[in-house]
Amino acid sequence: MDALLELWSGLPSYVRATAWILLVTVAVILSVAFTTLWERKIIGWMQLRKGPNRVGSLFGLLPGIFQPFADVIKLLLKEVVVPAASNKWLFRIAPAITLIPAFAAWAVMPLDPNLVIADIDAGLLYVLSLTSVGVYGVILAGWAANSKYAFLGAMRSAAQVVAYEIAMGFALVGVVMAAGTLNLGDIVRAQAGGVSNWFLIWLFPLFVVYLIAGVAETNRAPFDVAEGESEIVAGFHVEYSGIAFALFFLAEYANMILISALTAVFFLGGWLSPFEGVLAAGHPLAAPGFHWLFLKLFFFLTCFMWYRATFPRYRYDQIMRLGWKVLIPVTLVWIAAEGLMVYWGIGPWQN
Amino acid sequence: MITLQHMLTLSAVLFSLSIAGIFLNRKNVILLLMCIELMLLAVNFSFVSFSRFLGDLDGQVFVFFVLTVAAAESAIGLAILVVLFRERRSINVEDLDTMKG
Amino acid sequence: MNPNVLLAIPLLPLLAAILAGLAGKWIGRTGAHVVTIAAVGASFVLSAQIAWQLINGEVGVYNDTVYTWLVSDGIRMEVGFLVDQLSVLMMCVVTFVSLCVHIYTIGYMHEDPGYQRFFSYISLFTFAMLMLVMSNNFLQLFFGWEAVGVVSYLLIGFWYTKPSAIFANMKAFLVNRVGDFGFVLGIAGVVYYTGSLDYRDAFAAAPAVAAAQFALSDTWSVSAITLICICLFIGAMGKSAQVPLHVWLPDSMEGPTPISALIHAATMVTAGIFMVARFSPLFEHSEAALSFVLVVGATTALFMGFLGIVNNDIKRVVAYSTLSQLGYMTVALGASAYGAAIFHLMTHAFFKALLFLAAGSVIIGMHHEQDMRKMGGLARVMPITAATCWIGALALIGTPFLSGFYSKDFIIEAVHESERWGAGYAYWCVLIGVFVTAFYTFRMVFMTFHGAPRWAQAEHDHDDHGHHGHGGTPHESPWVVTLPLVLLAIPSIVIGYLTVQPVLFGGYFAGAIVVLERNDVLAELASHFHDPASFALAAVGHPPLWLALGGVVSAWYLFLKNPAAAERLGAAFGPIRKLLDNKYYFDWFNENVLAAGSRRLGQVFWKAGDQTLIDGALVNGSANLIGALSGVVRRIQTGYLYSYAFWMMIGLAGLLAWFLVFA
Amino acid sequence: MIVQVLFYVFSAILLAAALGVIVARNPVYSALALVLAFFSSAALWLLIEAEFLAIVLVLVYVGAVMVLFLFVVMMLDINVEEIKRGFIRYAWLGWLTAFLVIAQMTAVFAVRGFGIDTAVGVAPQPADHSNTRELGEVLYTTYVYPFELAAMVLLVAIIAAISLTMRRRPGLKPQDVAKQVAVRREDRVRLVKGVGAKSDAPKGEVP
Repeated sequence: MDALLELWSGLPSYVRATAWILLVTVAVILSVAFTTLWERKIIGWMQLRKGPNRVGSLFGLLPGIFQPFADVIKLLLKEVVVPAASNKWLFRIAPAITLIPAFAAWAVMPLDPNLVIADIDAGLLYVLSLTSVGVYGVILAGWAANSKYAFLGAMRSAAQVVAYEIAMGFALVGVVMAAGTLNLGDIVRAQAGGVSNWFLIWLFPLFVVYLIAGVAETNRAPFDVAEGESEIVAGFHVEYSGIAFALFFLAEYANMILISALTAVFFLGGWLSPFEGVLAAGHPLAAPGFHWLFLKLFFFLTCFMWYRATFPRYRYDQIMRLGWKVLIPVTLVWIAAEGLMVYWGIGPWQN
Repeated sequence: MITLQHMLTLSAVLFSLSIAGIFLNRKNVILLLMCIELMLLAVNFSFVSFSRFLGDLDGQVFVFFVLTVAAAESAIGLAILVVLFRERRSINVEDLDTMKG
Repeated sequence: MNPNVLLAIPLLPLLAAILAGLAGKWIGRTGAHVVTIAAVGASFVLSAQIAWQLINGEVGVYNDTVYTWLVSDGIRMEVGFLVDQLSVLMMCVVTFVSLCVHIYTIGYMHEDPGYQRFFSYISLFTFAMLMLVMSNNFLQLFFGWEAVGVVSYLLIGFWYTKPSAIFANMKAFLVNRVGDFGFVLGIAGVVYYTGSLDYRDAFAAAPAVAAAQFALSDTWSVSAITLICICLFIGAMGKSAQVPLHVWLPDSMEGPTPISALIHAATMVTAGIFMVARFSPLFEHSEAALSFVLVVGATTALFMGFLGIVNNDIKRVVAYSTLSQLGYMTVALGASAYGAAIFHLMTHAFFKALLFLAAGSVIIGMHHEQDMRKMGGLARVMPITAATCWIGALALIGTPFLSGFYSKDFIIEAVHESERWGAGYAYWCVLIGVFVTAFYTFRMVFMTFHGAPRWAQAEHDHDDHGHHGHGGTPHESPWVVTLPLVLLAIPSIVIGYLTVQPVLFGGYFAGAIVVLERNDVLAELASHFHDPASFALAAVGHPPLWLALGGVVSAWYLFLKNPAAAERLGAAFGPIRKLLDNKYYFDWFNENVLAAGSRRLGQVFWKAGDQTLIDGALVNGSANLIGALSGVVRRIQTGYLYSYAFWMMIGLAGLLAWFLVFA
Repeated sequence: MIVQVLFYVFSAILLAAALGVIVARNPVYSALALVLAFFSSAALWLLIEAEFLAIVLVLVYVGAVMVLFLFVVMMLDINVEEIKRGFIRYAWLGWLTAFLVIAQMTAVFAVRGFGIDTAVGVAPQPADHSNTRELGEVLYTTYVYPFELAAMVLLVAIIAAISLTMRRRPGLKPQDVAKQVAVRREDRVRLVKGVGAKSDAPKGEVP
């Protein structure tokens, strides 16, 4: 094992970095695949019906486990239809652009106390700017398709994303004030010392706003007016088919996973264990690790799906109103309150 | 190894490209705004490189402020453009010559 | 001396003038001349009485303010009288001559429509002259000075329908104004230094002013007293027609003869001489001023005489003789012989008025014919006029025992004695002047009264003046005309003999005229003058008598004996003759150089200066410039956004270039 | 070595993008070219270790401004072909001036170098150095007032943009959720005693 280890450490740094990047990407892609399955399963159960269980089962244990692979293969085999008057080049680039933020953000994600692909100190800013890049994919997809529906859907979702991006930004400002640093790893370490130190408790309104903004960012659940099937058929990726559509699908779920991971990192203490203060320090359960992050991430993911199953769709102007007139004021108020708390030294800032 | 010379020539070329852009563009007001953004980018470029190579942080602070002003400027520019378009149904520079002396 | 009497003397003629002038229509022609003659007669009687009292010492010199008109910034402007020997003498001369002219005018103007107007003018003139003579401050002197000028203007232009009269009176007035300009500067100088208009302060401050230097410019300063005196004398030159400003006198003959006699012979022209004599205390302190007076006087005396020789108009010859005699008086003043000047002034007033009136009577006789070439042999027809004219002529050329001799001879002697700069030149001018005076005077007498009668051919064009001539042949004037001639002839003969002793050497002017010891030439003359008779007999030894005699004989020969010789002589001196005919081109100079020059200057200022420069360049020019400029700039405002950006870039490039090159 | 290569690569992309902005036929393409330009200049800034500004550049420009541009460009249906008509005629003048300004700018530096030696590179920042921290310190101490002013400028921009383009369509009946929520029973229902056939309450009187 240690031979393997010193072989590993012998490799040049960028090789190791690329190895990790590959690992994380593959992990994310696989998780996306299983998330699609898990979502259909969850919604099925919530609607008292079974999810997909036909496609293969691992010795009868896990029916439908290969459903995602079946879908992917189906999409791969489908023909990518390019509309006539659309600008070919942009039409093909758009799906790739939507993918960029989803995967690039994992670079700064603190997976493990000492495992971060890129430990840059402006991590949070990096994440924010990436989300803003995501908007381009949507706009270009809508515009390049050269169809009214696609264009309108794209405009709508773009406006929505831009609006909620601001709310998310302000929420993160609250987190930065609490943590005192932009580096995600440090933010998680700032929440060390038991559940009571998690930002979830002290920045609860910001947490709620972040969560809602996160859902809106990914055009999911109550805010999925863009590809609202009943009104504008399937939003900006209506003209896409085949692998292009698959990419959009991939991007959407990757974004979902990313947002839930970020929520976990910012508000639930990332890889910190909930039992930290409760159990003795040495206790295996109290030890921080990736598994805690995974559990929290998984929890939020299911919440996403849960929203989709329960909430009716918001009308577009209501989304806008919520975004601009409710969330942003709430964050501003809470940042001011948090400012006072920091100034008077209440809560996690006793020292 | 990147020197100040490289950065400054790059910024100069960018600046003059944007100037050319402004001249060459006979038609489109939006392109004009973009060229202005480009010009501001060139200016920021030289600010950052000067601040970095002379070790004085003020340059970067100034870039920060240039960014805010540029954002404000483009926002208002586009707003005006929109109002103009509503008024004149076209933003072709040729049509907007009512200020002719 | 009772101030009311003094007031009456000038105011009576004024009253008469107003009555005759404004109420002329109601009081009629006889009423007008009765009123005026009564007024002037009364003032003559009063002045004679005052003169008598003053001379006998019953009354002292009177020098007081009668009425204060205005006090401004410390300077008191008032009407006041200074009656001393000098002014009393002048008063008597003025009023007497004025009386004679009043009487004479009855005859001369009896069929003229402006009869009342003429009488009111001449009594107005008398009022003005009296105010001038009797004043005790500069303001009143100046008032008289100007009033006299105005009245002479009115009188010269009396026949305002004649364009030449209008031209003459305008010319007289303007030339006088030029003189008055200097005069006012002189008065201003005095006021500047003494701070008061009164004579007493001026005379008291004279020595102080003499020391002062007046800075004309920061580098060039002139003795104050010289400047003031010269300025005052310029006034006198204007009024008494000295050389450069004499041009108006010959032309003033356009006026009726009585006024020529009164104004342009006896009184007004002497105002200048009187003024210089009055200001002797000022002039004495300035050698330069006196030399200037001397030279001007001498020049006038000699050169005006020459003009008399060539002129054919009887009145103009007499006018030139007045000019020349005025030159003599100025020479006397210049030689500090103020007494002699005033004495000559008095005697000259009488015989010159006589000559003028005689000429007037000749003109009436010849039905307004003034050209001597059309006269001749009038002695037989007009015996009284001829006789009085002979007396006047003899007095004028200075024949011993007559008045002219005493005054003129003393002037010549005085100049001879004086060591002042220019006295030599003056002496020679004056001497030659005697011959010239004799020559032209007797040329006039022989041409008019003796020789072949040339008035026969004049028969057919005699009424060119529009007057209805009565009868073709010349005739003797009525008694109204001849009486004044006789009245004036008597003093022309005796006045000189009677008054020379007391006036010149009896210290008559002691109070009025101040003469410094070193300049007192009269005192030296007094040493070898015992009595008028012996002086007259001694004249034989002095050159002037022979010169006069020579003048008469040559006039006799050239104009009676052998007129052809006169023509030949005239032709011989061609260029000089031409020069004299054109009166030394003075008139030409004034009209073409001064008048035309200033018109042309005005033209230049108007055309070049005002129109092209100011209107053209500055006003319209700048407007057009702005218009043109904006025309150019307007083209830049194309309205297109890119062109604005383009110009911005050009500006940027320019700025960078400037920054590279200069900063 | 890699840095040099990266520099040339990114500056090449930057210049190509800038050229693209000018030459692009369709305004959308020029907008995208501009986005690309911003990205490459952000990368260049990262190369000279001004990472805070690089990220802010991306965040501000790419995130907000260019989105705005794209919105406007796409919304206003600009007929593209007619726009490019008079393009070529002024080309030489544009390039001439551009070249002139380039020459002058470099000359400015050559002539009046202000004594700065431009050829020298600069040592990389120490490992623990944080550009963001440094900027934060400077920004919130010496430049507090300008910072507040910048905030004011942005506020003004927001208000101006909204007031310019806000169009309230008349006749809209938006649901005011707050009012809907705040409705009480009494507002909607009123109990009226004995209305029945024979009561004397006036007909048709409805609250």
